[in-house]
Amino acid sequence: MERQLTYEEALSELQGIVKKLENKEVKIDELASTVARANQLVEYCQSKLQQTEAEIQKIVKKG
Amino acid sequence: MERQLTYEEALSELQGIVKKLENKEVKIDELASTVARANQLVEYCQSKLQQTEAEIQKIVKKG
Amino acid sequence: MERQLTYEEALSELQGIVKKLENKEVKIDELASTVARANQLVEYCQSKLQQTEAEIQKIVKKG
Amino acid sequence: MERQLTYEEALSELQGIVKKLENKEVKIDELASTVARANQLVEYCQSKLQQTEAEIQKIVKKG
Amino acid sequence: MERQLTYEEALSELQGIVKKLENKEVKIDELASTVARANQLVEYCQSKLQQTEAEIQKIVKKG
Amino acid sequence: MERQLTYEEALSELQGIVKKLENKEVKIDELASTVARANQLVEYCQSKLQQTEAEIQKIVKKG
Amino acid sequence: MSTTKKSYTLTQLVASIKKVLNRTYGEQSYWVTGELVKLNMKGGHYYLELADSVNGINTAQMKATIWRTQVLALQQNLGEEFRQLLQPGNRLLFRVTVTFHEIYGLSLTILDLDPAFTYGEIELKKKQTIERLQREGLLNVQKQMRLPLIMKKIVLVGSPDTSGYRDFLTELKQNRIFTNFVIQEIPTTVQGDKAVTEICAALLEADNYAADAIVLIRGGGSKMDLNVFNDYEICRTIAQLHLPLLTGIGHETDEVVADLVAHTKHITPTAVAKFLYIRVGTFRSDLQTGLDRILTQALSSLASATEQFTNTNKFLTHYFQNIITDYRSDLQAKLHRIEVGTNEILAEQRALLDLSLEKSVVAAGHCLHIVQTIELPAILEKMVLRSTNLIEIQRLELLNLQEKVAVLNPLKLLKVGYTISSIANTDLSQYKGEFIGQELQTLTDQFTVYSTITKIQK
Repeated sequence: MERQLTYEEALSELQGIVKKLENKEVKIDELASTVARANQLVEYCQSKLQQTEAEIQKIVKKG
Repeated sequence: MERQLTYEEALSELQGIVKKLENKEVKIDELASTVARANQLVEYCQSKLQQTEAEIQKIVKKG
Repeated sequence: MERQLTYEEALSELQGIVKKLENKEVKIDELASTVARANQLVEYCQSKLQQTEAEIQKIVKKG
Repeated sequence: MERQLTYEEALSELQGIVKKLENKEVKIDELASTVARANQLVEYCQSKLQQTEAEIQKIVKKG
Repeated sequence: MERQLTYEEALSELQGIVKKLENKEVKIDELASTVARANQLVEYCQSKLQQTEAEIQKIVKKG
Repeated sequence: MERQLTYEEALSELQGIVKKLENKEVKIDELASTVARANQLVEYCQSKLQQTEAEIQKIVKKG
Repeated sequence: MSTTKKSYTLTQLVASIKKVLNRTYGEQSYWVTGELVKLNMKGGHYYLELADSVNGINTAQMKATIWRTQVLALQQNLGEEFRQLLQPGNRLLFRVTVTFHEIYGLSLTILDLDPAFTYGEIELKKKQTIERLQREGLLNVQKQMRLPLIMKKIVLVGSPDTSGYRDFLTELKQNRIFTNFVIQEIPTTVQGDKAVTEICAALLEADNYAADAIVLIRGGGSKMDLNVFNDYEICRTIAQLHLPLLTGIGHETDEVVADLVAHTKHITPTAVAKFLYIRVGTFRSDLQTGLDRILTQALSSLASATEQFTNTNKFLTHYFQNIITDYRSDLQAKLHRIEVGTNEILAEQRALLDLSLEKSVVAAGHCLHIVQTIELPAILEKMVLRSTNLIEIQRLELLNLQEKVAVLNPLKLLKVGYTISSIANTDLSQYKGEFIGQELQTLTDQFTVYSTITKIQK
């Protein structure tokens, strides 16, 4: 999974998949990989949420 | 069956065959082989569907 | 019957005979042999049809 | 009747006789024998036809 | 009347007589006998014709 | 009149008499008898003609 | 100039001013409004600097004093509010007496305070702050920020001593939905003189963290307590933050300006905490719902695709059977046509044979008939004709001869008187000899005359 993916992007992609499926825009050939991608997105978000972050980094402001 | 054939291609070919049969455009000499091909395509498509379903079920069970 | 004859060829020959008979282009001396040939062609075609049907039944039943 | 005579030959001879008779090219002395020949040819042809018909019936019935 | 005389011979003799008459080659002394001969020939011819007709009728009736 | 005399002979004698008369070759003293002979011949011939005609008529009527 | 000027001592003048002031203002008291500019306390006495302004320009300024006994009385009456009211910057409604002291000059002695006026003033000021922020385009800056879907990294600004602060932390860490938050705490005073400065500093500090949001909490308090969050400086600081700010100031009725400026406001710190974890919960359930819908839809797609094939085989069977049936009937039709064609050919030939025989017989009969009825009778007739003709010619010939005989018969001439002359039985026309002296015979009807020729005349 791309490390840069935000929760918003993941959810949006997931919802995009839902819409495509419901509009029957997904070919049977792509069905398994599409579902797998959806699953991956969900898992990615869950794991990201569960991930432990020690503390919040202070950012050096350029001013 | 050619491994490269996608489900969509197989379905499209199958539909072409069904149409030809419907329009009686198939010669007797080719009828058996045409039906055999159609049957092969059906089996191929069904196996593709089964395979896809199995993959999706795996995700469902895990989820 | 020649084993190499396709159904279409047999049918075409048969149609030729039918046409000749209808146009009365067959001499009496050849009439019996012509009809015999036609009958042979019909039987050949029928056996081909039966054979094709059986093959297809086998394919479809299996499917 | 000569056994070797084909139907066409017999018919052709018969038609020759008819033509000669109609053109009055037959001498009175030969008239009776000519008509007799014609009758013989007709009978021969008819038997040929019957024979052909029987053969065809046999072929067709079998079919 | 000679039994061997054909119709054609009889007719030919008859016509010879007519020609002779036309050419006035018949003497008065022979005239009566000549006419008698001619008449005899005509009668012979007619019987021949009748005979032929009967023969033909016989052939046809039998046919 | 001699019964053996044919029409031709009678006619020929008659014509000889006429010729002699025309040539005045008949002696005065034979003149009368010659003329009488001529008349006798004419009558004879005429009866012969009549007789022949009757015979022919008889033949033809009968035919 | 003249030296005889009338003059007073300063004491005389001051005494006179005091006398006039006392006579005019005396022991009377007045309700006066003014802004508290400065406050000093000394020996239990409050020394105030009051001012008034019109359009931002000072129009009056005066010292005022609340004596210790009065302070104690007001503290007893107003309680905590007394301290809140006497914050510099507040506009106050005082009951005062005018006091003139020969040495310290003119001042006011505050006898009483009406807090209701100040609250109205607070509201007025609040309104002005809002208007200013609006003018400066700061009011909606935060609102325009996108609030992250998940706010897991939180910078908390507030006073750790307050119950609201503790409630917030407890709620975040002890709920059943999501607790994996990372919290960077930045403690700050939320009341007192230094509150504004400290809060601003704390907010700026908080903005330095790579967090998802800043939470500003204050666990409730009186109207005057919360008035600090109406402060323009604090609000401007909030508006200029990079991170979205969530407030949980903890009041139930009125909102403070900080709430308006903040991205999102909640009534209590607990509500902020709930908002944060419920948002995660919602996100999770959205994910799950999405996945469920995907799976359901995918399986349904598969099911309908699979169903398509249950019929395909039926169609295939149907269609190929149709084709076979067609071909079969075509063969039957051909066979029939062959039979019909053959029968026609045979029938035609039979008819042809019959016709040929009939033609033969008719032609033969015709021949016979012609010969019999025309040719032979014609010959016969011709013969009779010729014979008759022959006889007729002979008859004519005979007649001719008969006539000739009659004409040539000399005896006939004699009868009518003619004579025939001859010499030696030769007719005179034929005679070639010597006539003279010859005997001439002359024949008549009755007799013959004999004479001798004597003379010939030509």
